[in-house]
Amino acid sequence: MALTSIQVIAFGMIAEKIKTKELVLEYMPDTEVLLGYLYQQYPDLQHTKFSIAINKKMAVGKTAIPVGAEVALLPPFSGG
Amino acid sequence: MALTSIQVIAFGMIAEKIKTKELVLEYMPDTEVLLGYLYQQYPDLQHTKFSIAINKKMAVGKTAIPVGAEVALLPPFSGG
Amino acid sequence: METKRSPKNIFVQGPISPESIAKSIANHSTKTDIGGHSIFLGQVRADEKEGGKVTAIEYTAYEDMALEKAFEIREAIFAKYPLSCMHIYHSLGEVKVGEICLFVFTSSKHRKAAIDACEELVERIKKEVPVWGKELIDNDGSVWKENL
Amino acid sequence: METKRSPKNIFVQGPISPESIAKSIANHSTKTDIGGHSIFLGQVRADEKEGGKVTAIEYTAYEDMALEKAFEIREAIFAKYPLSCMHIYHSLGEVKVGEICLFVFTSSKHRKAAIDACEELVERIKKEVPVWGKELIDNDGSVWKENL
Repeated sequence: MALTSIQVIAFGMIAEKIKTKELVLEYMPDTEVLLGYLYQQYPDLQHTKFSIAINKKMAVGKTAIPVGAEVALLPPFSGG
Repeated sequence: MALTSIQVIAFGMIAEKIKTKELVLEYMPDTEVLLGYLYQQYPDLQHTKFSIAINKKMAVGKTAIPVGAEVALLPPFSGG
Repeated sequence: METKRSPKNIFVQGPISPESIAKSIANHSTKTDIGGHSIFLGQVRADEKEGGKVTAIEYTAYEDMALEKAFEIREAIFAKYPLSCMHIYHSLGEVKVGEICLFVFTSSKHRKAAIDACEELVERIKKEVPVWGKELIDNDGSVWKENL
Repeated sequence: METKRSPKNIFVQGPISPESIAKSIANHSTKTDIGGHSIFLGQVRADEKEGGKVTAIEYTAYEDMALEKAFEIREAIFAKYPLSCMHIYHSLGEVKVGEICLFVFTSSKHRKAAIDACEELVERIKKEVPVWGKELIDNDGSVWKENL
């Protein structure tokens, strides 16, 4: 994976909606730019509740995406 | 057991202190008279916490003892 | 003749085995409206006492009254919480250190009822059911337990 | 190099068996400072859904993050309550109706800490650990669960 790309993994209902568990995208500086791209590319996600984790930590609001970060799209949890 | 007698059963520490699990006493009309007798007969009980149950119900304060009742002397519970 | 639901036995001679707990859990797999189980287990501790260490607890009970009281508590908890199942087991006789002496088990559709009911059951059993534990000490002495 | 305690695995493939729960309980008999165990078990319900009935739940997780999160919760609960032991097991893959998918187990000297810690653990696991359950319906459909 090039340092100028960004790896996005998706789970549960989000993986179903975007029809893949993994995306490799051009680098994006923060979660707002990423969301803009996702909503454009997968309009269905606009009506779907999900969170973004960066390097396994929940990102709240606009959050910078470090180069080489692992970005995850997480629908509401339903363990237990 | 004659109708004019009263059966008293004792448990745990109380049975140990009065050195028996069962007493048959002359009929007594209420728990105050019974306590008076017990404190007289077994002075050790004056310094021991216990409750009285009449026909398997806890007796609170001065309580009448029905003829033929089962009277029990119960030290503090310690199940579990 | 009076007809009424009669008290279930709650007493087990000696310790409660982990296998009997597993069996009790497995028995609920056919109850497919259950979403959560809450279990409390009392275990005998090797407490330090004056003169030695606890090696076992010897349990006795006013059995008739204990079963009536357990039944009364059971009915009250069933009335208060939407439970599917409730089970209470208490040891009588000797239970050694590290062994289980109390097994309280509640089940419900959603977790909250099972969890709250289990906690309340444990508190009420300890407070209201006439059972006594005598701690046996390794110097051959003994101490009567008292619940806090 | 950073040294730190590393996350323990909490995941079990398929259902959690009553036998493994019994084994886990039995393993604590040597810990003679324990006076109370609190256990929560999640069981898969045969809920009615549009179009049919739930027959199983298929669990997936963001495993690396889930283990980190479970570890973080574990450390926080250990810091908050005087516990002797804490165990968390969660199923991955298919768990059929009536089977156990979550096993949370806390132990302490006195009952209160074990009971309170167990309840808090269950709440935090459901809310914070990235696990997803897909309810499989008997008409071959499916519904993503959402924790309340």
